[in-house]
Amino acid sequence: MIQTVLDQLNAQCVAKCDHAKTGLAWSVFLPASELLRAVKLLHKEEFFLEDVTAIDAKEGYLLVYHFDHMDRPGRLALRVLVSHDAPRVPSIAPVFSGAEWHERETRDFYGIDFSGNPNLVPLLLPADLDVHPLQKEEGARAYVADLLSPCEVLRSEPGFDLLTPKAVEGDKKAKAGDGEGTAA
Amino acid sequence: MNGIATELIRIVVGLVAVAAFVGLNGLVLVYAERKGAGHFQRRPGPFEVGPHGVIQPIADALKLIGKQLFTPENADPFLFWLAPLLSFFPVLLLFVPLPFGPVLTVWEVDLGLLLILAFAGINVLALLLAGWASNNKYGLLGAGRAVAQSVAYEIPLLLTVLAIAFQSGTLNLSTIVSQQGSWPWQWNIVTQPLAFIIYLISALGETNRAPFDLPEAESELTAGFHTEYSGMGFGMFFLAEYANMIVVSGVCTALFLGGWKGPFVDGFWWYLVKVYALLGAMIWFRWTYPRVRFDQLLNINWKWLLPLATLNLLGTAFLMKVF
Amino acid sequence: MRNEKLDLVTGDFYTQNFQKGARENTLILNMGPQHPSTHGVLRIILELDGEYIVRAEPILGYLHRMHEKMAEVKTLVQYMPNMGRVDYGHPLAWNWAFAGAVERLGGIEVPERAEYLRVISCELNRITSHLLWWGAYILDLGAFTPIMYAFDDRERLLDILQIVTGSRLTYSSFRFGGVCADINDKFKELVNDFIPYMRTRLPMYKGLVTDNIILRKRVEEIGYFSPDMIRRYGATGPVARGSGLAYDVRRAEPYSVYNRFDWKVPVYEKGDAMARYLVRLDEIEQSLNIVEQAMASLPEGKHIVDKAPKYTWKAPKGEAYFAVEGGRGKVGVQVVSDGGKNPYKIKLRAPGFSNLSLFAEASQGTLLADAVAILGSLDLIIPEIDR
Amino acid sequence: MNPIKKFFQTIADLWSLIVGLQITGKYFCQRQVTVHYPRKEIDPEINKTYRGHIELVASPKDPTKPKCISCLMCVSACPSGCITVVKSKPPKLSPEEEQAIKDAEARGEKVKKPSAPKEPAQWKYDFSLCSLCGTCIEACAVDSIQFSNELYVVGTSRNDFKYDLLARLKSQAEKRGPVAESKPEAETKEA
Repeated sequence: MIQTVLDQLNAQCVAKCDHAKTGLAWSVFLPASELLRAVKLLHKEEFFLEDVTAIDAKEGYLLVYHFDHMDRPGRLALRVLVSHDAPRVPSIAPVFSGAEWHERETRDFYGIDFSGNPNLVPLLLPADLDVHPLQKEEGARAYVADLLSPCEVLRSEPGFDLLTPKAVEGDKKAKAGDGEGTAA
Repeated sequence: MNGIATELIRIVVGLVAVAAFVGLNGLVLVYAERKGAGHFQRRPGPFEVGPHGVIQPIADALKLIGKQLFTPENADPFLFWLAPLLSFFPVLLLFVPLPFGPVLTVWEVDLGLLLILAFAGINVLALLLAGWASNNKYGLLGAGRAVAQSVAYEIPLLLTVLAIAFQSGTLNLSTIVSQQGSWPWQWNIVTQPLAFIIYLISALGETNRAPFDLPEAESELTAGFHTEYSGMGFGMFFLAEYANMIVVSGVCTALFLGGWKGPFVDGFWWYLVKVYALLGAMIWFRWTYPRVRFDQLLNINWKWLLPLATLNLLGTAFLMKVF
Repeated sequence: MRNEKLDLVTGDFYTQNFQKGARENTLILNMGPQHPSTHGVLRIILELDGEYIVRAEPILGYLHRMHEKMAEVKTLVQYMPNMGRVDYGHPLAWNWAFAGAVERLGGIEVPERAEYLRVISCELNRITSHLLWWGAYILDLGAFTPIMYAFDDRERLLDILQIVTGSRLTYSSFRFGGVCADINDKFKELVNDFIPYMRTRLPMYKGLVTDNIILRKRVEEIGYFSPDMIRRYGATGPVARGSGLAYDVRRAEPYSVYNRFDWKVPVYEKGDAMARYLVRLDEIEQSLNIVEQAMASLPEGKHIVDKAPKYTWKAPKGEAYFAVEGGRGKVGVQVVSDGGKNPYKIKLRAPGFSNLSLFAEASQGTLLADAVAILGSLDLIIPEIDR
Repeated sequence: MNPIKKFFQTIADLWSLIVGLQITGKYFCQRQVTVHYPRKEIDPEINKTYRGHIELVASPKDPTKPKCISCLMCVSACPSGCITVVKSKPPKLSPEEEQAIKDAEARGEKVKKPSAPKEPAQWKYDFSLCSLCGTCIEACAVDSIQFSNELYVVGTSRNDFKYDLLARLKSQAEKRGPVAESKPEAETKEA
């Protein structure tokens, strides 16, 4: 069951979302090192990979892996934040073979390096193009907290502050500390 | 001396007539094929050039003639241009022993059937050359398919023809025709129905017509062996294909359908009617069936047609011996 | 000169990249981007041993238009016409996925009549999509006539859809909060004529093609996809349902008014090209059922909300994902907004993209002709894959 | 499978080939479904809601002039930038009038300068860029744009698809002639 998977994950933050409002059932923040273990668990639970994409936010690239289940409804979004300077995550292609293309596409658009992808060459863009069109300029980037719809945070690691609104600087520490309530 | 001269004149005139017949038939068949395809698909087919598009084949021919002859880079020009010629000209010889009418034969050869089967084999060589010489991978694959297919389908074709030859005791097509009667129940198809069906299927395979058009399978090999040919290079293959269709239909008519004999008045018109009916059936098949796969094509031949044709031949031989 | 040319390292970046892994004595064949059975501009590099495929790699990007970047320079309303161009086979599914995502984000309620109109037009569009596929697939397998019969029926549908959407191919008729126009009497008349007509055509399709022994031999037991393979690659739609996975977004994640109608999800267990073929033909029948019921119970009301968003409308901050069942599978649109004029990010989840990624694995060891049969059975629409 | 079953299966398989021939043969004998375009056209009833290129709606008073108030909403709404509208300039004043205004201003009076008429001077539309989405029609404040039913648009160059819609409106009005008075109104209702 999805609950057991979520319990086993060393997630930074697990949030339950309202499907009617966001289209997601769960939103999970993971450190990059945990990603491969998480997708292996999902593969065992017969989840399938919907897509891989990234959001270029102020804190870094927020990679989003959408998973869904064929028998039970409940879309799951795994989110991994990587820094702008060294965008690198392990590839999940060894587990979900379809991810190879999604990762190549994401590399084309954002310049993120998926280490371990068997064939990390440009997919949609020309081979000799050195531009990543979906990267945003520094000024145009927004905070992750401003981009994601509010979800009910079930648990989160201490110090995890991605979902805390940045506009009110004073509240930041207090909210991150108790790690409860609705964020964003 | 005088006899040889008249024979020679007869052959020359006959060959010219055959060439004209083949060219004209090419036009008629192109029109019939396109119009037939159209009507099978509930559309009018060529319609704008001339009334009901009758001048369309001439326009097509002019277009083909007017196009640049283009040799691909790194192709072998000699073999490349030899192939279409080799494909077209031997076909003319195939018409020589065909009995169009009681006296309307270019040259009545005693070994007419053998002549046809022998010269029909040259076509394979042309296809192989075309595919090999054009330095194109699709062409090469098409050529490979063409050889395997033609070699395979020639055998049942030969065996069914042999069955008729056993029955009539001759290889002379005119004699075979004259042995048959005017009415359909006096034709060889009644005594050899299995041979007729096998012959028809093998003929489709031999002439690379759908559903056995694998050497030029469009959706797999773009155009197979003639991928690289433009203008009349392609036109030659095209004409040769139609001429081959006429030949196999003509032989079929002579062997199984009573040739120029028909109810009421015998004559070459019956021959033409039967040939065109067979061609119409070929067109009908083409616009109805999907293409078979290559291994299936060979399976049909080696596992079905060949054993059946052999059995048929043995049965015929046995019955001929007994009665 | 000549030999020099022959010795040259040939092929572009992708061919060279592919050649690195090639075995000895094999033939590298470029199938596409101009090839009759790659439906436009897909390119596949094949490594052939005789006619057997050792390895295959699809190369994409020949029809790439960067729709996701276009989204960032347009307002949400202005982006709507792009949705008609992503997938020319089933554009209304994309319309719906995008409109649905934005409605979810902006909390826009859609009138009931509009939902029905969406269901009707989307299902009719699904039939056109399947008819297009059917004809083209049989064309790939070498029969030329069925595509004309399919297009005959498809033209009737296009006439019908033209009445409600105003165009014939790249529909962009959905609006945030409804659809752009209501139906008229001619539409009702034509739809009511079409449903029984199409039901008489389906047996003809079966007789001409489905039962034909040549076709059956071409597609049966070709291109087997196991359920695990489907999940690993994320394939959806008829491809998944042909492998015994009864996954249909209309059932699994019910949206709009689909759960008010009585219809079945066709599932075949065999996982071969024939199973996928049969799923699609059955879906035509189910779509007819849905349209029939929807037309019968069409409620009165408005076809669009009163204050439908204008082009200057700003979506609230947040993220929304909306998935619908398109002709090829799960069509998903993720809209991320920072509250600005233009969307912050839009992700288009194309089902064909995931479905095609199966091909490399599934085609190994098959014949070239089978590769064409497998490729066709995936129902590829290249603009959707390349976006 | 036992041999007898297999035999019947083979017969059934071969019969399927005959069925195929029957179907194509039947259609061969039936009437064609093609509409021979230049000689015949499809049911015009279907094309009533066809969304061809956009056109201007005539104002109820003057069928040669559009309802357009040249607010340029459509220009900014268009996702593909295919509309160019040039506003009318205020009428040129004669030197005496200008002088009079200056004098009045100098006196400290509030003078009402003649404003530009609220109608477009130019209304250019590039059909080759248009994606027929209808955003301009929905954005228009005075319902001055509508889809035409032009189904059969052909051209030999890109310039053939650059329309001057004001001229088009004028020629349409002229074509309709004097009886046209009521027609534009009917059209506006439809739009």
